[in-house]
Amino acid sequence: MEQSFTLTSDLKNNCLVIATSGYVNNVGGEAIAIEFAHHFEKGTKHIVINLAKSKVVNSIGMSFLIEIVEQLEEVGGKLVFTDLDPAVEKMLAIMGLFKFAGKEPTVGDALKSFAAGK
Amino acid sequence: MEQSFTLTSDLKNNCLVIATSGYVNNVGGEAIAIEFAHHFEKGTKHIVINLAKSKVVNSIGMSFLIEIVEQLEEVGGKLVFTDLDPAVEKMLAIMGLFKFAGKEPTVGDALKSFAAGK
Amino acid sequence: MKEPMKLKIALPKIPDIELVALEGLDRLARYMGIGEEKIGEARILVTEAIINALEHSGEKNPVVRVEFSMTKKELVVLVRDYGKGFEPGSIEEPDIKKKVGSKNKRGWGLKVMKSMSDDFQIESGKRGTKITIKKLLS
Amino acid sequence: MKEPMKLKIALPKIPDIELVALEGLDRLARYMGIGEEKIGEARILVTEAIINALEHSGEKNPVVRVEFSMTKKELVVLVRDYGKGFEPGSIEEPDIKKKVGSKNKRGWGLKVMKSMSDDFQIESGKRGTKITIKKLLS
Ligand SMILES: Nc1ncnc2c1ncn2[C@@H]1O[C@H](COP(=O)(O)OP(=O)(O)O)[C@@H](O)[C@H]1O
Ligand SMILES: Nc1ncnc2c1ncn2[C@@H]1O[C@H](COP(=O)(O)OP(=O)(O)O)[C@@H](O)[C@H]1O
Repeated sequence: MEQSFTLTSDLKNNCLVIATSGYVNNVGGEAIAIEFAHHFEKGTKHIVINLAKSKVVNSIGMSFLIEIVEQLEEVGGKLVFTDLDPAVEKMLAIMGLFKFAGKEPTVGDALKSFAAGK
Repeated sequence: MEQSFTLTSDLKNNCLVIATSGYVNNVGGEAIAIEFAHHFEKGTKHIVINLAKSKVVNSIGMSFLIEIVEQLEEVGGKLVFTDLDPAVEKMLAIMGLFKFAGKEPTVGDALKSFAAGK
Repeated sequence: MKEPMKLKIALPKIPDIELVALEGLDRLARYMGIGEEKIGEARILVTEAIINALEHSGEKNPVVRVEFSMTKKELVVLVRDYGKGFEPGSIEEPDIKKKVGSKNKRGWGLKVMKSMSDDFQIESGKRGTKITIKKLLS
Repeated sequence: MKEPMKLKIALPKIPDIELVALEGLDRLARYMGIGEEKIGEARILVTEAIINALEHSGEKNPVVRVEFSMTKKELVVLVRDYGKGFEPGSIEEPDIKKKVGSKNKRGWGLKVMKSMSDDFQIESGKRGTKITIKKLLS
């Protein structure tokens, strides 16, 4: 069986790094949004979402990420996706998410881009 | 996707320990028999098959294990299964394999039973 | 190998049941030697069609029928529900700029299916909805 | 929850395609809260019925239909092929003592299905074979 959704979250240089595993459905998307909100309240403005271990996502799950960019817009924060499966990347592009969020090959690259103030 | 069949094999105190992962179908069963034959030719008489990571098996795959007990019978060797999923254990019992092969909870237990000359 | 390989499934509404269809899709695609990226896009198309059918059919115990027909060149996916149907022309195109700041963030499935497929047809009426998706694989 | 949950699949003959049915079985069973050991036995029953149908139907491009019908108490599995059929009474019971030392080590599927299920029926004829397996789940 495709494993169920799980996530791990880490704070690195004031940046929240969420790594998912398994199917990002509505439940998974909401779990990401809740984890984000928790840190956002405490002032975190930079977030990386590593989707390396999520080869399957759906548009309901992804729509929860719009909540995140919306909140970040208000405070001048930023979301960066990393380790995107090409098909998932295409889906996010179709949704227009890259108008509000960045993408980088790896978490390391994303952290560097934040450090460089990009 | 259920992962495809793989196996690892180790020699511990003259005992061949094969650990499988994934579906033991005809291809998997044959792979076990070939790995066994390879060591049997060189004189190995004790073998442990650890099925911890194989929750799905079929009767064609299992029938290859009869070849192994047959060869071991001729030289007074022994096969011991470990880490059996209860349903797989029931299947082996239905086939009567435990008339020719042993079972132990873990590889450690199996190695101990060989050391004790059981 | 000219004859398409077929696989059909009728799914009940339980969480993540669409993954059963994806398992079938993956096995067909690997057998046919389809590249990972095309499989990935096909997975998304199939997922979106099935979750729509299960969610929007309006039935208490919906059944969704999925048919895959695959050659090395092309995948055709049919997804049918027996629900209340809808008027595709009346559905507004989602726009991320409007979604940011508005309450309903959803509404991406049809757009994703249209954009990612090579052909996308909806037949919908009082007796349900049939989605036909074509995806070139080579 | 009294109505059984149903899932149907029509499978082509490609390696390990039975795992698609097992994915469906697993999702149904987890949703219904069935215990791991019962799921494990059901998995074996379903696997054996499907591989027989795909292998022995004698057709070039066989299609095997699988239907699950599950309540918390019971699973009923139907597996149908449209092949040449067989005479169950003419199949000899396998015996491990005879298998050791003889060339053909196979022939365990029917015995396993009979022993592990709570009811096992074969209807077979010129137009194919239908296997009905019942398995109590609680
Ligand atoms: N199979 C269907 N049956 C009935 N209505 C549907 C179906 N598929 C889509 N719709 C309608 O089209 C709308 C847009 O669908 P979609 O773009 O997938 O986004 P979402 O499902 O997130 O609303 C749905 O909200 C629903 O009203
Ligand atoms: N669906 C089927 N169609 C035709 N023949 C079958 C079918 N299922 C079983 N048989 C016959 O019964 C025999 C025994 O089957 P089984 O006990 O599953 O062992 P095996 O498949 O290893 O031979 C098969 O060899 C085949 O001749």
